[in-house]
Amino acid sequence: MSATAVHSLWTTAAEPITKIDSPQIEYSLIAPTLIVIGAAILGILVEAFVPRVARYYVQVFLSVVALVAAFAAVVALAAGGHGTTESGIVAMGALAVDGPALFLQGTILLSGLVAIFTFAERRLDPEAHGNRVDSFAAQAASVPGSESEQAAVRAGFTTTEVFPLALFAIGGMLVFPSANDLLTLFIALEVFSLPLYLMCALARRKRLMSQEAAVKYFLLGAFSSAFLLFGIALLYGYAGTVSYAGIADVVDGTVQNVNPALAGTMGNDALLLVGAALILMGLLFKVGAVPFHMWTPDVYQGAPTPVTGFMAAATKVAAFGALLRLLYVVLPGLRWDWRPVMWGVAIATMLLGAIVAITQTDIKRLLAYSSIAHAGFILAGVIATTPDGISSVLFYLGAYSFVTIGAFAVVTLVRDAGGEATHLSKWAGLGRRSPLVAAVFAVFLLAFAGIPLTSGFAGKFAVFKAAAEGGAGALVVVGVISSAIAAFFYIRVIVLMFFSEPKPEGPTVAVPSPLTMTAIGVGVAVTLVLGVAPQYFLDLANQASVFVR
Amino acid sequence: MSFPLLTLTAAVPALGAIATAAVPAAKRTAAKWLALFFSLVTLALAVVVGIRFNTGSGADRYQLTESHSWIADFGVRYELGVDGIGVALIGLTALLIPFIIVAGWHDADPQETGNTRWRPTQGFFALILMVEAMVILSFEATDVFLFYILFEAMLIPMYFLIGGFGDRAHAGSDENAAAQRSYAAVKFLLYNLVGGLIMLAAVIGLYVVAGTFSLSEIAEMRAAGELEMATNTERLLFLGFFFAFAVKAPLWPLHTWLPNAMGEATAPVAVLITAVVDKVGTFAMLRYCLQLFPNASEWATPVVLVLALISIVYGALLAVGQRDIKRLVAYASISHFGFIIMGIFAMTSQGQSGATLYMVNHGISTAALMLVAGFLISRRGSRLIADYGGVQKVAPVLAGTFLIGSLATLSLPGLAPFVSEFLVLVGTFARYPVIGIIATFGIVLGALYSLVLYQRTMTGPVKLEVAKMPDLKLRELLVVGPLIVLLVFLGVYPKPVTELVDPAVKHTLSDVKQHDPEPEVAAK
Amino acid sequence: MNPVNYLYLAALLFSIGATGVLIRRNAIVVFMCIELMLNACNLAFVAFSRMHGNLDGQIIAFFTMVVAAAEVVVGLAIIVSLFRSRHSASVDDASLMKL
Amino acid sequence: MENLIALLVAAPLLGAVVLLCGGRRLDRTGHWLGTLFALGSFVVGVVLFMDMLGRDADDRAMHQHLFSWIPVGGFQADVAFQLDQLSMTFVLLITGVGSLIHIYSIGYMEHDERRRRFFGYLNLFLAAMLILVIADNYLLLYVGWEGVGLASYLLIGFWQHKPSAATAAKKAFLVNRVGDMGLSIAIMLMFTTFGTFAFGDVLAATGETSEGKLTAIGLMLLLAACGKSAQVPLQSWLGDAMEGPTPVSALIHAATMVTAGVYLITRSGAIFNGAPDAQLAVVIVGAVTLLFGAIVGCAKDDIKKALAGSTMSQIGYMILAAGLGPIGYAFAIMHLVTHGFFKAGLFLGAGSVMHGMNDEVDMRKYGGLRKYMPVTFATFGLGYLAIIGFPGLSGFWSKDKIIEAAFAYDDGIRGWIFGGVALLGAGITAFYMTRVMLMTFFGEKRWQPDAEGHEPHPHESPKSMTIPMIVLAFGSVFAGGLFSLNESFVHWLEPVTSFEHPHPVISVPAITASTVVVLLIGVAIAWFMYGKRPVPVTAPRGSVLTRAARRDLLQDDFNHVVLVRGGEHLTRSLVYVDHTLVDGVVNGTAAGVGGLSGRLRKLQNGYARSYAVSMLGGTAVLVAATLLMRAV
Repeated sequence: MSATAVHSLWTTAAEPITKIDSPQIEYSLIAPTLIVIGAAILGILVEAFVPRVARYYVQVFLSVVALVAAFAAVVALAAGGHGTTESGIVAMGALAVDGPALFLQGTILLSGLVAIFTFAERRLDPEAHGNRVDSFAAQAASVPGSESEQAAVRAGFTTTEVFPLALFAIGGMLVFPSANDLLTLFIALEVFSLPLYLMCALARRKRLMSQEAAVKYFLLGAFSSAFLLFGIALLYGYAGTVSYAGIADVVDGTVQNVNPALAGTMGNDALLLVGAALILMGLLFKVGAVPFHMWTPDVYQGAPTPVTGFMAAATKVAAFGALLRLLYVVLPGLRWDWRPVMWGVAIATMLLGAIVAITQTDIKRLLAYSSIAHAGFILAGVIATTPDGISSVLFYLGAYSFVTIGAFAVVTLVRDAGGEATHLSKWAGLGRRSPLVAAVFAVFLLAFAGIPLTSGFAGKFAVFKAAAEGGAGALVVVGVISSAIAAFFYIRVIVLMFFSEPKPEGPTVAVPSPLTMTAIGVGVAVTLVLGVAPQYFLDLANQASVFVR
Repeated sequence: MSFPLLTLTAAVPALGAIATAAVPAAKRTAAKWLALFFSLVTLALAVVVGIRFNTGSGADRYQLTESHSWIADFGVRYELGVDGIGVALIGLTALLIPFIIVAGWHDADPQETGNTRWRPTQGFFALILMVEAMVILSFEATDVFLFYILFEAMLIPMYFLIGGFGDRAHAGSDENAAAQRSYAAVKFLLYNLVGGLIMLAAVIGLYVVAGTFSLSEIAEMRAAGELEMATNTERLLFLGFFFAFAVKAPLWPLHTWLPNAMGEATAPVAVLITAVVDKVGTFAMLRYCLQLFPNASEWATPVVLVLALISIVYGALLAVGQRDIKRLVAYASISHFGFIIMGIFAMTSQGQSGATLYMVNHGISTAALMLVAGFLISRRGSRLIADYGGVQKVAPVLAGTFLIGSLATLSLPGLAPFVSEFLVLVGTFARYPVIGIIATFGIVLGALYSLVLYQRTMTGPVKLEVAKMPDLKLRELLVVGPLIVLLVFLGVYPKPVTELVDPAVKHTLSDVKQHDPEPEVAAK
Repeated sequence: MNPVNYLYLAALLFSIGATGVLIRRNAIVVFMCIELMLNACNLAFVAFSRMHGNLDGQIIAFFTMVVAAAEVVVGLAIIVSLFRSRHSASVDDASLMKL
Repeated sequence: MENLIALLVAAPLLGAVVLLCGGRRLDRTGHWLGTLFALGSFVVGVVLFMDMLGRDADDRAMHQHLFSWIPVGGFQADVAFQLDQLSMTFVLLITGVGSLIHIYSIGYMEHDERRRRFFGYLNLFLAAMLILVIADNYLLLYVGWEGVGLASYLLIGFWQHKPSAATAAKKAFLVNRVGDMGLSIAIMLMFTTFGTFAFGDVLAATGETSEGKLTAIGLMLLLAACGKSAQVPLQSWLGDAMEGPTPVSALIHAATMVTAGVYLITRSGAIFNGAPDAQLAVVIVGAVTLLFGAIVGCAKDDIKKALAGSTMSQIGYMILAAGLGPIGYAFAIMHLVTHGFFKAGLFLGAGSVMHGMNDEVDMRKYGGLRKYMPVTFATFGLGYLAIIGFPGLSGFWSKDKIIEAAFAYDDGIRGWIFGGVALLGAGITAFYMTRVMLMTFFGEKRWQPDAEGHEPHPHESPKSMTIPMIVLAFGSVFAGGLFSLNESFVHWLEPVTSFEHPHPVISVPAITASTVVVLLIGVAIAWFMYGKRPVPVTAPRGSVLTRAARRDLLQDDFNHVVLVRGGEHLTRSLVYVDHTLVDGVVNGTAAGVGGLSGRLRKLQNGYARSYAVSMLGGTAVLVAATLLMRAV
């Protein structure tokens, strides 16, 4: 018996392996993300190898450089026309480099940079044992109030890990709005969520609240991402692919070579609709839309204030970016299904955010609810489903993020013995004690309230205009009403600061380092510039308002 | 591009505001003089505007125009231009501010000393100038959006003026007063903000319909028949605009913020509210409601007229019932605004010229009455009418000026308000006789509250608390004297203003396609 | 066997997980329920991958596992720190911030 | 010559400005200045009068156009004067009597530290009154109309420290305002009807419009006249107006201002001639008022209030006459002038009496004053004879003509009624004036020391006061006769007012005779009641009518209950409404939102698991909604 014959008895020849062609990645086009992630990894190495005393400085330097470089890269790409004519799909269809992506990445990077400044602030807290300290825990692992914690404080430890964490988060956020398939979307979501969960837990003061915030944020975040994932699964099941373009084709019914399996699932709209709804839910959770908003107040209150500012600004930007892309690229064919639903969500968000904020007594919670209301306004722009809708949302996000970071930066300045004095009653008469700080905060509040000549008004006008032109006049009316309600509590704070007598044992206003000053200054500048002469940025947003498919 | 006179007129007070705010805490007096200086420069510029304005029959509707692209994306341009009405009101504003500043010379001197950061005086005068700048610019704007922005933005400085610098003469404890004051300020802001936001919706709607905010472009489109608005759309937009203006004006039943605001604010600020800022509301009705939505305006006229009528009678009756001098004046103003609005919507040249004239005269007369009342209050430290009596015996000059102010308020012939009130009445009567006749009752009620006020405060036996009351000081005379002279002058010779206003009114009437009703017997 | 049944199973698991999140107090258990939901998703992915006859779903499943692992790392860290400072892992105890 | 007209107004106006703005430094000379300005105006008047006499009857009217006042579209109001015979009559009366009263006041107000201001007000009044009578259009007339209202307000309330004075002043102004309403509505009607309100154009065009329009205008003018001339139903203010210093009562509330109504109606004759119904209304108002005033006059013990009642009733006569049309206008004006003389004289007399009696006004505390103040007695007496229409004196000529005209209203029952009323009025006039005369100057002295115990020492007043009284007395004696010499006055006015001879229902001599009889009866009754028997110092309770009359026939009480009380309730309730309802709605909404916020806040209960529940629920809704959207 021949060998082959023998072989053939118990073996069979496998098919010759066709070689997998290695993926080609356009590194230059995704440079911003790569820079940031790379810097983050470097940051970890820094934690490992750089002596403790130097870490803070190295980390700050590293992150700043990375963000600036990344931003430069974004600008270069935009200048290279990748936002408009040259825009395209890169990295094997994983990422899209187009106008919205670049615009939002730019916004995220800038706000991230400003946020890093507030992270690095070390003049606000009184020196502990001769060490300048920032607003992050000396040693997150040590139990609050325990020996080890005091030891850590005495040793002058600081959690410099926040910087690489922040960089990872930013990296994820950069990917999120440019993700071009559902898998990338999910991964990006996790990549920027997980560091945020951790950063929430790192407050130096009020650590119990900080940890509680982290737990809530983590559990609810994971919960929502599970829904998101299931939604992805269903969409995948429906379309047989996770790439946006592919799904869109299937949804629009313009898909070629339909195999029987696909034909089978394509018929099943339930998969599509439920899947889409679940994914929407995941994104709405991130933007803090009603009824997925409930984490917002607690987390905003508990997290270290600089982190809160960062989250409030950057997360919203990234999440809305992803939402826009999903709704405008993947599901436009479905808009008759999702628009009514989003209407409901938007209305609920605007009203509930404004109404509940009225009775808040903690400034951070107040701002949390105001951010919910603003999410509602932005949703109104999203619903427009017109190019104007896109550009108005982009503009609004840009305007909003800087005001937010600035506002929270001001919150970090008002302190008493127990750290930041966030209870509103403590803010009474601030205008008498330090008119400048009060005035700046008033500017931010007026911007939130959408008073003309502030960026808030320009943004609000843009989204409402888009909504009205998109046939959502009713939304505009609701939006107007809720901004009227919202105006009430912004005014309340101003009344408190300027018209009520200062309390004898009131808080003091710490004089910050140039870092925080920059953060606040940028906030004010952007607020006024976008309020008085927004045209340039509106043009920018208009140019950037075309998605690539 | 000619010389930007209008921009300059608005820019000067704005710069003044910044300059005043920048004065260090110690140099309080310098700040006052600086503010006064800038306000006077503004007045001079306003005069120049008046001179440069051509009232000839062939002249353009809007003159001294400026136009720059601003926010192309929103179809917004920085467009300025004035018609006669604008000129008149700019003049009024620029005229009153110096008096307001001088009258409020000591209102903002800080009680607590030592706190070097806190500079209330500088803030007070800076805010006044800021308001002036915004008001003037809002009278100059010929772009709806630009106007809207100013209409809203001017609330903020007003808000701080009301809430931050309350009347020291209040009933009750300090906290109580502070509470009332911030209540008044918040009420003022929220009322006007809500009005403004509803207007915002309408403004956006207008953009969706017209695609531009420039009055001139809209006028062209309408002339070319390219601007078709569905009847209901137009009506809704009209309501959106009108609501905001009616809150500002204020028109019954949206008036309740005014008495609080005027009661709690210092007298000069109260004057600023009712004599200057509120005029923006009535001005806007005349310019925007009628011009942008002629058909809707016609449609709404009956309702508006009735509301105005209610304002007239209601305001007067409530004025009679007040126990607080400043609140009384506030309700009187509500009654007067009723007349103004009635004149505007009577859609006759008499009515509208009268209304415009009324805005000017009411500004001056209220300023006169309110400022004297302020001097009175500052002497006795109480706003309650019941706390006064027999002042006329101890301070005859004060009493005399107060009487003239009251007589102006009841529009006595020979004083300016009579002319405008009669014009409004005639204009209304010509088209709506019944309403005109009912409105005439207003002149009786006006006499009632004015004279009751005078009798209770100035006549009768001298109250112990007022026995030592000093008469008007020179500074105060310098405030009141010129105003009274103006009242008499405009009462005897209103022609300059009417000539200024006439062409504008003709344009407005042609916008709403209305003509004065012809007399039954053709005059020979 | 009809792959659709796997989908039903996945949905069932997912619902069980979600219910668990709602009814269990212990943070760890809650977290495990979430992991269960993730695994339900994996099952769904694989099932669909089989139905469509392409590998995407299976690859995604691997990614999901990695993500789940990462979540475990972060989650446990947070939960443990909470536990150490409160001597309780009950999510309901962590309710300082409300209203 | 025309250009002098403005001077008539300018002089007193300047005087007012100077005196009121001049400040204390003028306290010394103020009264002289004021008098000077008044006299100056009078002189100008006389000059113009001479010039006017120089020309023939038809082109005596002079015009002076100063400047265009309110030019708005079709609405053209000018500041322009017209001086015709009618205006001229008033100019002379106003400036003449006015100057006299200025002179009188120099003495009367001697001890008042605010005399300067008093004269300022008087000048202001003259200026306003002159504007009223020489204006050439209704709007400018309206200016004068309200101007005199202001002056009377200031002068009635001159002693402001007295609450009663202040209240009376306010009341006067308000009641007048009601009348002014009528005038302004009349002007509006004219504007809408004729497109103008200049006398010339309006009166010329009356023929071209409907009688209804004319009636409306006429009634509105009547309302105005009622207000100014204290005619029923707007008469209530005149009695209280006596709170003012007596010269004021004499000038404003007897001689001039209160007669403005008569001027208005006469001036608008053309309108009334076209509107018989309006005329009837005028006549009725006049008739009612003349009785009303007379009756009130009978019951008052306050000498000035009694005279005020008589003023009311006399003006009633004038209004009645003016209502009769061409047959009456001239006599209305004639009675107005003669009344100007004797009533002013009477008031000045009363003032002189009060001056001597420590400002006592209650006639029951007078008595037998004739020997203490002979000049006052004489002049007052002549005035008395004149007003009751004693044959030969001024009152007789003018009033008798009016009675005749009243009988001539028509040759039916109305003629009898109005004639009878006028006749009856004459009798009552005789009664109450005799009463005043007797109570004041006859009988024995009834005054006692007042609270502080100083007894009044009645004495004659200084020259500055007696001279004007004498002058006016002359007027009251001769004016009437002078005017009636071959109807010179009637012919003088004819070009303006036109004139027809009345044809009364009974013969003129009969009327004259009965007038005399009636007045004798009146005097006799008065004599029996107050001459023969001593007058009780404290007023007896009196009959129902008397008590009613003392209270102005309860008309004030009516006003008080209905208008004042009602108004107070209305305003109070409105204040409440404004606070609770109008404001409440808004605050309620705010509170509602706040409450809602509080409730929604509870959802945020801090438990992560309940948050998860809401998320799950939300997802469920989301999914359901999406599927539903597809389903429908």
